[in-house]
Amino acid sequence: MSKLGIDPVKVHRARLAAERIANDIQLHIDRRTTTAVERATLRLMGIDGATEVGIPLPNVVVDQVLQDGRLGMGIAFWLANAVIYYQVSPQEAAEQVALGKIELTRVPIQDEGALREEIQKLAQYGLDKICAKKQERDEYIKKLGQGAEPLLYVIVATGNIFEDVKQAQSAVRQGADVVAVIRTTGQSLLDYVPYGATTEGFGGTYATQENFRIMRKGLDEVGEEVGKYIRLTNYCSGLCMPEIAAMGAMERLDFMLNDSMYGVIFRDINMQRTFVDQYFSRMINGFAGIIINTGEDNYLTTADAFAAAHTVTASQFINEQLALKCGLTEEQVALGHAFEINPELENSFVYELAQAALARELFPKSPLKYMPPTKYMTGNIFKGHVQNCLFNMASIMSGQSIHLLGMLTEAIHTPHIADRYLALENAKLVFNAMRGFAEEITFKTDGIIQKRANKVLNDAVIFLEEVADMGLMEAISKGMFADIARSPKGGKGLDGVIFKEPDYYNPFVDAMLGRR
Amino acid sequence: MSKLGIDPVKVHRARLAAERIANDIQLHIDRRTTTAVERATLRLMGIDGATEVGIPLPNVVVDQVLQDGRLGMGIAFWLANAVIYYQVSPQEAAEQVALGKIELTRVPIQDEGALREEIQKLAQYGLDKICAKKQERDEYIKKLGQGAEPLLYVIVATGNIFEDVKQAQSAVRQGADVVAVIRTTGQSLLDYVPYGATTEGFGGTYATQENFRIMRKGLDEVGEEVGKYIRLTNYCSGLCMPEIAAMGAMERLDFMLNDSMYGVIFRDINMQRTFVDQYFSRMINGFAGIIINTGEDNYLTTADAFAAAHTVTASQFINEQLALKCGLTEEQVALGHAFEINPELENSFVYELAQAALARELFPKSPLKYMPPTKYMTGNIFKGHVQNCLFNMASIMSGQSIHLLGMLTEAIHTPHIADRYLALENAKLVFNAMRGFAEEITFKTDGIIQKRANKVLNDAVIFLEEVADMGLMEAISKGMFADIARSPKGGKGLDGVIFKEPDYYNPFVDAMLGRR
Amino acid sequence: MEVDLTRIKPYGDTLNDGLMQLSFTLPIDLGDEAAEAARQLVGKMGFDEPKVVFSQSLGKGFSFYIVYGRCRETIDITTIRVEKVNVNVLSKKEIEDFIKQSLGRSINVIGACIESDAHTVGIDAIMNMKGYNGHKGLESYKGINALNLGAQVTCEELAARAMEIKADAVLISQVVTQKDIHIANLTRLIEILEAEGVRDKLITVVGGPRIDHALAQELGYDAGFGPGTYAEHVASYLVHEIHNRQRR
Amino acid sequence: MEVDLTRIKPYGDTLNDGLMQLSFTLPIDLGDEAAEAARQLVGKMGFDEPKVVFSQSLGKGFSFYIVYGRCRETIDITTIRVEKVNVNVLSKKEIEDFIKQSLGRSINVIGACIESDAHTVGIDAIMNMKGYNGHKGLESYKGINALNLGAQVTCEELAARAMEIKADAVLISQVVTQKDIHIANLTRLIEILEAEGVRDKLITVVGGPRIDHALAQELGYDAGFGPGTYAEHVASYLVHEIHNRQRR
Ligand code: B12
Ligand code: B12
Ligand SMILES: Cc1ncc(COP(=O)(O)O)c(C=O)c1O
Ligand SMILES: Cc1ncc(COP(=O)(O)O)c(C=O)c1O
Repeated sequence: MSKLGIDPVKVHRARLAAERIANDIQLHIDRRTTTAVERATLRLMGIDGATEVGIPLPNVVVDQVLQDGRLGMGIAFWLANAVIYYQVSPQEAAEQVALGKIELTRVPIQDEGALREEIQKLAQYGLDKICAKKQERDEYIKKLGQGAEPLLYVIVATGNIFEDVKQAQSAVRQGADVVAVIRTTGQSLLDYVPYGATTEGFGGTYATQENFRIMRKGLDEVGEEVGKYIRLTNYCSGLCMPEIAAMGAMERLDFMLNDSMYGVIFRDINMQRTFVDQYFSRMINGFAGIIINTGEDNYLTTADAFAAAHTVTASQFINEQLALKCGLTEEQVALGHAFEINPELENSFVYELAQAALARELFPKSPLKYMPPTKYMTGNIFKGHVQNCLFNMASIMSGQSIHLLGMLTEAIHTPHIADRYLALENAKLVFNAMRGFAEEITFKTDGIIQKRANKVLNDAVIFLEEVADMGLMEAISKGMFADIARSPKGGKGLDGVIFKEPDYYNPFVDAMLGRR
Repeated sequence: MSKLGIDPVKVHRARLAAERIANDIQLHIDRRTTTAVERATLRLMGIDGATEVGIPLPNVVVDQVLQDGRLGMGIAFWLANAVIYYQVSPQEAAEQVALGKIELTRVPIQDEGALREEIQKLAQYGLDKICAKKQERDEYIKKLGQGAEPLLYVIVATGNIFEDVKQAQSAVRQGADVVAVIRTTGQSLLDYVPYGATTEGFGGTYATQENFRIMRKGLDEVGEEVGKYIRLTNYCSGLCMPEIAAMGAMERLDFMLNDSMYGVIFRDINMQRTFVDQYFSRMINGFAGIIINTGEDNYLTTADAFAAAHTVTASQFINEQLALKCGLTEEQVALGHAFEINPELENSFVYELAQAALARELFPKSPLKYMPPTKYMTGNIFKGHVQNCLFNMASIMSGQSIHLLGMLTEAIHTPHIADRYLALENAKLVFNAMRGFAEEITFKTDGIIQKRANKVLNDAVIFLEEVADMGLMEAISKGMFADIARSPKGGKGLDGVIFKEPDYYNPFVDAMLGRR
Repeated sequence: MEVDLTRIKPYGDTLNDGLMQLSFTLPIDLGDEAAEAARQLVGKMGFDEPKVVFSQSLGKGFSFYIVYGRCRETIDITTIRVEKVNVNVLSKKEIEDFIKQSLGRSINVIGACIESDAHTVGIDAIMNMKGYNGHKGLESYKGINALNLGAQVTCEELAARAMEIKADAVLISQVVTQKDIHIANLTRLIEILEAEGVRDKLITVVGGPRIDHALAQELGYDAGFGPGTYAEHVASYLVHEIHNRQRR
Repeated sequence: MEVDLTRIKPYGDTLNDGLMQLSFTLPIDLGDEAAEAARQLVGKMGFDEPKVVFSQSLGKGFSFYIVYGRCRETIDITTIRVEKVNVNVLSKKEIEDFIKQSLGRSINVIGACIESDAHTVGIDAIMNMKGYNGHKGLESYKGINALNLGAQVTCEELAARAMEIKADAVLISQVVTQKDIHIANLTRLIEILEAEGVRDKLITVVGGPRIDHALAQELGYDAGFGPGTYAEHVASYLVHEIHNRQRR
């Protein structure tokens, strides 16, 4: 039964509008591929490493075909063709490309049947690897079990993967269930994924496959120690979304920050690019059993959390519908929302709770990713600790699933090791002391909470229908999300968007969506 | 309507048992007076000051009559007699006693009518003074208004009255509504009230009439500045309960910590003494429009807060019934309770809320004094700040009236100036963010909260009926309160308890209880 | 007792008690010796009577401490001077009038979050129509042409655009300060402006939560603004500075 | 990088970054100069790069600061030794057996919160039947006669009672430490015991949340116990000490 007294018809209308939006975007996606999608394809076929000057091989290979104007065929075709012709491994082929010894589009085209077969064979590498990792995860969970919800999610962000591991392990020993390695500022705008272990980042650590591996190992170790499976998170976001998805799937990441619009709005990445990239990346995540975390919570860092609450709800519906199209299940879509209302507003907690409970009711099967206060955090760490305590309460009172811990030093620095400990202590104390509280209470009929929830839902419906009518790209152009406007031709990465040729083929789409 | 689903019959039974207990104690009280009661009587007649060696004149005078074995007549009689005979002011008479020039019981007994008249005249001094102060308070409140409930109550405890004033003013500027000056350790066992302004105390500041005056002035000043009336609190407790009441009434204190059993249990003061003293002191407080704060919250510092919850509830009923006998109205009895359950206990907050809501329902007209966590506070000031945040929530969620602020440094030191600021900030943030929350929620029928509240009430009824059957003194002897046992003949101060002679007379009793 | 302004000490609950609270982590396991090390370390820092009031293991190799101690040092506040942007803050209306009357031309202002920094809320607060906390941004000022390039703009691009629009002033925001990345970014911009020979033609202003005027000047900027800045603060400074420069 | 145990530094998020958090109040009005004074004061204490991350007026004449800074000092943990009561902690059963077998007589223990201190929870936890956290108190031990005098017992009374019952040991609790009142009280008791000539006949033990063995010894007590003490800790010490003294 609804605690909030919300109207199921409204919910249905919201979903319908979001579906219309998603269908429209899907038309755009289906006709295009991107450099990043093709690079991810290569990675899933086992291509790794970088040139002496540090350019990753997937970039070298894709750029060659792009320059020759034939990326519209899909990189799989060209790679398979060269592999058959030269009888080399895919990695060798890529290395030859890097050395200028192979120009892929000039390799004589092989027999279509043999090509198809080779492509499937190449793809099998990635598919097998991912399946093995999925199984590994299942076995770990079976053996070690996992934390109780709300899962305690912390970030590490030292810039140095080795310090990150130390801090992550310390956090796990204090009770953390999920560790996210925040990326360095600027990585999202790199059109390649750096290679190897890294120790220099600003406000975060480079996402590299080696770094994923190092942290995975660190968490597995400490997970054994504390007796639960620890989830690893990274950012499947920015210009390399699909590649990060591929790397994460092969290194057993568990969660991925992976939004359909975040890059557009917050990183000024071209929207035509992002929509295609998010599709492919989400497909990989879906197949790999990874739970994606969406990012509409971020809207509230630029827009006002009270006034713009409905845009978050609307975006949750859009993210949901777009995700379902990528083969993700509802259980794999952790929709983002946040505790960002100005705490000086009278009844701010009451409104926060209304919003949190609303998200819970609208998406009953989805794990929600609940973000802590950030915008109204100040240098006053003591007050900040109280703000986080209120956030913790809202979380346990509304049955959230993934609980990102607020840091008392949010306004000062990326977390120190002790900040994380204090945050975990805060949340554990509140969750334990209020464990059964949500069950104990019902909300007043037509009280502040119910009215607020219904108003937000109502506004979201109107908003979604408006967006559906004009199209999502147009809506973003008008600054309807997060008070930020972006144009379809603007931003970074449009040059990496290519129309598919009629014979375009990507083996992973069918395989991962189970269409075979 | 009851949010807790409590049985009115149970409540009625609890009150009946408490009334039986109070009636029984009243029999004890009516037959006795104490040195402290008589000293208070002198103070209300204007006797003040101390001898050169620092013995307060009220003590000198009362001790003389005590030694002569005639205190059972009441000190008013002897003073009036001397005043008429020597034609001196009461203060002069006292000074003469101190100098050994008057021995009161040897002064020729004057005409009975003249004596009665003189006694009334002497009493009028105190009565007028108190009435004037009451009026002053009313005018201040009319002019400045007062804080909203829950009132923010802080303590100052530097040991130095002048530092206390600075800190109190700082706290008021940060939002405090009530300031209590904690007494130095050990004062409660002094059988006299020190004289003059003091700057040396340990864990608190001496309660002296001059210190009361200094702080009153400081609070009036800052109250004008911030535009609300600031309430001053002290401890009407220990061996000098009635005198402190007299001093407080004449210096416009607003609240008094004033319990019927605290001194017995926590200071090992003789119970025969305390019961008589508490009666007279409460009568003065009642007449002066002072709100008393009872102290059953303290039980939970020695007994377990979960297991012994019902003893607090029981004590609230006893304190209420004893207070009503002293002319206090329900609105003047701020019953104590506390947030002292081990926070590691699962659902500890849920139980705390049940207890707080229960107190609120059982005593709907009484302002409740809600005490913060102390016992489970540790040197971890950050965690402590969260514990206090939970306490603040329980308070606003259960509609408490007087909210004593928890200090993050509770386990370390008496509050530093910044600790108080941080505590005020914590409470203001929570109260504002949850202002309307209590209205929003109802508790599940037969949920943890309702069951717990009913169990505590039930246990309290059984407990009270048991106490009523055996008598309160016997119950205390058995350690039924706070796990501490005290015997009727033990403890400090029994030598100050005197049977009244048949002609005993105290002018204040009739006047203050409005029996004239 | 009166406070001696030439010898200020921290105040816990009594004048000159010097009490301060500290917390920190040591990269060692918790134990009696570790707690004693924490105490002695604070003692070595020059605190009297350090007391470890709380210690906690953070798991292998790390332990956390809360310590109270008495500060031995004093500070003379009467001799402290703080570098501030020296300007008389005008209202929006006054600024607009000043531009019209004293400058006689409209001014061009360009702004951005440079390099990797993507925190635009601060620069938006200053430059965009909407402004911040009810204080309208520069874009809304008559006589000011405000161009906000937004997030993650390279120094090169900013310099080029500034020359292109003949900017009177460039406004830079830097929020991320980890590993002093803001210092590197800000220094880089100044170097590029100098290389382009436009450094002296522009008024350079930087702002952000960890920026102050002294730091800005140290890095070669004309002015620096910290938390709590509104458009009128910057605008007042700019119009006066342009006015002064015109008279020179 | 490995931790150098001879040169330990605080750890924020990187080895040897030295980061520490401080908070304190200054007895001056808030203002730019006051905040700068706070910063400089922390600098004078020997912190590198002090940063005032928060400042707040506490009303006239007081202002509050939160500061982060880098500790310059290091500490050599390998040379730190902590004075502890040197005893092998036995279980209740073992203690009772030891009394029976090695002492051959029951022992008398008297305890109290002395002078103005009324915090009995600690001494009760050690002495009373019920004990603390599931650890039974001395009263429950076969072979120990435990007499707990409770709160606010004067030194004179305690000394008299100790002699009266021929106590083997006196157990003192001191909880209130404001203005070092516990030091004064504890010193007073030792002086009285000495004046009575019984100091050496008794084992003197003190405990409380701010007590440790080193402090106890400094004040002339035989042993000191801090937070987290249980009856078996004290009892183990007592029976061994009595045993040693009997052999001498
Ligand atoms: C909102 C926010 C974001 C949003 C930004 C959205 C956007 N479009 O701006 C999002 C979610 C995208 C984000 C992302 C990141 N963030 Co961020 N973010 C914040 C947050 C919560 C608030 C900042 C803010 O908006 N403040 C409000 C504005 C109005 O204040 P202000 O910037 O100080 O501006 C005022 C003054 O300083 C001045 N001013 C500012 N600029 C200028 C310029 C001029 C010319 C003038 C005159 C004045 C002026 O005037 C303004 C108005 O008074 C802070 C934490 C906090 N509470 O402070 C973290 C914070 C700044 N972020 C941080 C980090 C590390 C990141 C990430 C790098 C994390 C990651 N790896 O994913 C990313 C990447 C961003 C990047 N590439 O730069 C750190 C920085 C740590 C440090 N000191 O180095 C902080 C402190 C959080 C933390 N503790 O980790 N973030
Ligand atoms: C409970 C309590 C009270 C109760 C005491 C009831 C009672 N019968 O004991 C009441 C409410 C009466 C009270 C009153 C006051 N209290 Co008080 N109280 C506390 C509180 C909340 C808990 C103390 C406690 O029981 N701890 C639990 C026990 C088990 O721990 P423990 O004492 O450390 O004991 C353990 C060890 O230390 C050791 N141990 C202790 N003694 C001994 C002895 C021996 C021989 C051995 C071997 C071991 C040993 O073993 C024990 C078990 O492990 C503390 C705050 C806090 N959270 O610590 C304040 C606190 C101790 N109180 C304080 C003060 C100032 C007072 C008052 C003076 C305030 C006032 N002016 O009204 C009064 C007066 C009391 C007086 N005259 O002494 C201050 C002391 C400040 C300071 N450092 O000087 C504190 C820290 C609160 C504060 N921040 O202001 N208090
Ligand atoms: C979906 C998503 N992607 C990415 C990020 C982080 O930013 P960046 O793109 O700089 O890694 C966030 C931040 O919260 C996010 O929500
Ligand atoms: C009723 C009452 N009296 C007195 C006190 C304080 O103790 P003391 O008697 O030492 O002043 C308290 C403490 O909370 C109390 O509740």
